[in-house]
Amino acid sequence: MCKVNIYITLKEAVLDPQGKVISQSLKDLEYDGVRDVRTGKYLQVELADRENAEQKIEDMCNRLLANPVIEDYTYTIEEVV
Amino acid sequence: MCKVNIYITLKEAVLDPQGKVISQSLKDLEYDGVRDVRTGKYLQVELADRENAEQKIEDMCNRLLANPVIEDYTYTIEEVV
Amino acid sequence: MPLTTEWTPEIIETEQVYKEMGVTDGEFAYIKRVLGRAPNYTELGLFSVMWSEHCSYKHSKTLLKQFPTEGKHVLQGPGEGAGVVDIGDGQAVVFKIESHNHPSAVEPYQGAATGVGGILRDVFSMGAKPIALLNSLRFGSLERSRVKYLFREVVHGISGYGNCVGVPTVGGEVQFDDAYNGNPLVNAMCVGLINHEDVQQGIAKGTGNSVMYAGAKTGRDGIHGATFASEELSEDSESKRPSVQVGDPFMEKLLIEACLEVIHHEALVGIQDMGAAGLTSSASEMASKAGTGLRMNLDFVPQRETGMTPYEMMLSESQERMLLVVEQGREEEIAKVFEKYGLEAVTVGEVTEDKRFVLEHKGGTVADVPVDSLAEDAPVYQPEAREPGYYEEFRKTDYVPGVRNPRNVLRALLKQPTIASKEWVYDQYDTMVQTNTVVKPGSDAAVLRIKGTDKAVAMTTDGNSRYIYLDPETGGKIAVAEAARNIIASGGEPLAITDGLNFGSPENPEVYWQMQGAVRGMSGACSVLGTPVISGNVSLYNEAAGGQAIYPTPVVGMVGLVKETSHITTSDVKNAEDLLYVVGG
Amino acid sequence: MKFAVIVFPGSNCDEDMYHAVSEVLQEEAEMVWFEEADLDEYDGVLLPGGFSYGDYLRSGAVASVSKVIAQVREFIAAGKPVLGVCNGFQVLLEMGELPGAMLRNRDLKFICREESLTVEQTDTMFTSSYEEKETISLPVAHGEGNYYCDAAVLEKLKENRQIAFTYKNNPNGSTGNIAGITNEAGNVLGMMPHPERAVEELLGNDDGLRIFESILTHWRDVHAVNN
Ligand SMILES: Nc1ncnc2c1ncn2[C@@H]1O[C@H](COP(=O)(O)OP(=O)(O)O)[C@@H](O)[C@H]1O
Repeated sequence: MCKVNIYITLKEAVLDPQGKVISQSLKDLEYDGVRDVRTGKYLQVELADRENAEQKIEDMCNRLLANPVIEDYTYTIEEVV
Repeated sequence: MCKVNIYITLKEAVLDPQGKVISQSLKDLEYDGVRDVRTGKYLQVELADRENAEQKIEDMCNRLLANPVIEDYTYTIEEVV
Repeated sequence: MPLTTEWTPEIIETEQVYKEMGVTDGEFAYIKRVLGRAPNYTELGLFSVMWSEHCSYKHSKTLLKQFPTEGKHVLQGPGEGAGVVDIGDGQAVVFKIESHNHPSAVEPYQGAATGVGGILRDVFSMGAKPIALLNSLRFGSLERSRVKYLFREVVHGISGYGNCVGVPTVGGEVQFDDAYNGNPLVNAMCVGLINHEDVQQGIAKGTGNSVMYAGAKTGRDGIHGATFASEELSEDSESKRPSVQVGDPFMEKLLIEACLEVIHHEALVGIQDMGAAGLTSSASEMASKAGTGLRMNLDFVPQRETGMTPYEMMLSESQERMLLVVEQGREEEIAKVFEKYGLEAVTVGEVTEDKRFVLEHKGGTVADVPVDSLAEDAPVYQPEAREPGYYEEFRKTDYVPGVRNPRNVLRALLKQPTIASKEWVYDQYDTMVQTNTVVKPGSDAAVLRIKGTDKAVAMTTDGNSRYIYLDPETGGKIAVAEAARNIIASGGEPLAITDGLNFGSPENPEVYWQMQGAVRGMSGACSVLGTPVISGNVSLYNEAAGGQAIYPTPVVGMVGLVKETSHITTSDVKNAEDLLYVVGG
Repeated sequence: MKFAVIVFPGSNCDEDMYHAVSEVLQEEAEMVWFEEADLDEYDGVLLPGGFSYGDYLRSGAVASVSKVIAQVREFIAAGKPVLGVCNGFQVLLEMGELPGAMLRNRDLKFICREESLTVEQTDTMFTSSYEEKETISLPVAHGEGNYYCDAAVLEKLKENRQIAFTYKNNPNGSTGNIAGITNEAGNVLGMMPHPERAVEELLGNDDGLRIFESILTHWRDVHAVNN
């Protein structure tokens, strides 16, 4: 079995209004040092099998999990025994 | 400066309707090995200052970024020079 | 004694564990008499939720009896999931209001969303297609950041759920006042449309028939929600926080479709949603209403988590679940209907003759109690009432407003959040889906045409808690009258009301006095206007930490019939130079 | 003309679309469950609004890989008309049949109200009944209607005259005020505003009816020629 962590973020060229709102709220709460906030998605996928996991995950991301027009993704795989 | 990655997930006992639908859709696409999908949020926060970053981030998470009623969070801090 | 351990009957008794579940000494003694022994942990759980205020109305029953509930249009009064009123041509409207105040105070998005989900299920479990949602909201002062957050998230939760299931949110009201700083009110109302012959009942008839469970799996969410809703909010609520449920509007949408299909199946005997107190209340009420018993094997209950105990399964308030009673041997046919929508429907038990509520788990019997003791024998209290000091004071003064500069006063009034436009709120609701909405939010009452006829229905929620605080009886009358005026001004004839009674602790004599007055006023107005009460909800113990009760806040949800669409009237000014009239008192 | 209204789990404007076409336009229409589809017998496909699969992950994403999609692609390739409204537009974007992607509304809120639109193109099979640059009003109801494409794609959309409708007062942050676009071939229209909600006087607006009339007119023309 393995656990995959997938991080999906908006491409840099794409505006992230939610990030801006959060960043502003943090400033309103007087967290002075906040420079920037970007929001994304975090998916935890459990696979039965470590084999070919990279390929499978990339395939899933390209077909469904991320939208290449607006999003990038990265992932890490953790084997569980 | 430092970059903080915050991962916000639903508490284990909390229903994750999104994860359920994604998991089913992956199965329909014939990714057989998919056992479970849980969805969460991924925030990238840029702080001006490394000092007290842990404490600040935890404070932000508890007050605004996560809702402790249903969510847990973890984070990593990366110093940038 | 924390409720994280499932204590033995001896410890429950000696250490008074029952008190943690909101069961009093007297009630515990009563349970022991009914059973002839001390209850085990699971059984105590059953009693504690069924005898909670939320399910048993133990402090409000005697008041509710005052409401007029009959009338020439009423097909189904209080007692089922929702009330049913005839609108001619073999059609009827089904409606009810429900509160979700406490969950919304701790997790406003999910609290409000699941409130909407719950009231929808009350209506479609009657067999009706939900055609409209309304709400009635109360918040503290918008100057407070916590209140702003609650306000934003509650509206967001209502829109998130309602928009997704495809039922338009067409009306509602919002009031802001310091009285709600610690305890917001979130009441949701649903109106459904049905043909007379399709009206369903939540009954478990026919010995040997199967009990089926449909919809979402059961998780540990919302355990003890009904008890939670029957207590004051306190610091301690923090520790009960996991009791907040998460809604899945997508699942609900599928459930609506499947249930509206399954009601036409002749193998269906009874259907009810699992609302407050989940499997416990739906199962025991269905059996009790039919005069039967029920035996369930909890091993068959679809479970989202591993290692769930009978106690947890019975008290879970996981959302989007329904309980069905189906003719023996025809379970497959019913399961097929659900399957088409990707939903699970499984047999979990059977109807028995012996009027007992029996639960089995892993080969053993884990609960065995008389079914009526749960659903009908809850104690009824007659709380003490006392006229509050403020009322006497108020009656002594003869308040006359001193208006020097009417222009400034008008401006100041219009700036009040309670009076200002609520566009910010209703712009976030899908008000048009189903394409029936003739009059959208922003007028007096919302009006929806009935496709295939020239009729329409008008609907509104109203209640001014300041009036009711100042004079409960008169305020109660005003609430009903205002709703009726809104219906009439929209071109409709008032038919009936649903009421949401939101008050503080009934154990406080001054609060109970407010309840008495408000109910008396509402009942009186309903009798005079010929608008019986066909359903409703009671939410008590609305108090902030520290015991500050909210304003007494009964809410009236009224539905009226517009006989011809040409009668529909809106409140906006139509043309320049039209004359304005003031009519009436 | 025979329309198929595709119903995904969670679609909720399917009945409204059906009502608009069958009751108001008085043409033949059927609701087609996404698993049972055989699109061969239809002349037009309507992808309705709503929340297919709850809009979980991204609006329209899960529907865009569901069972019926292969057939919708064939239908499009055959040059037959496909109209995607709101969630239907999102599905078409996720399928890659229309360029760009949908983001959450600029103000992060769901919005439901009437919006003024400019009809930018009238030489399409969806908009021929409107006047060029005519101002019409249609309801919008969406949380993710902020159309995004990069500058190059926007340029191309303009060049190919693929922009069908623009907002007069951009309610959601859409690039180029875009409310609706067609594909290059011109037989697919995706739009966020809901024409099917604006087909009856009684509900206060019938500006949307002409979209359906345009489709019908085009179909009759083609048919007249073929016969
Ligand atoms: N204030 C009230 N006035 C009239 N009827 C009420 C009132 N409160 C509850 N009822 C009726 O009592 C019955 C049980 O209510 P409730 O337990 O809230 O329903 P549910 O189990 O569907 O949530 C319903 O038929 C409801 O309409």
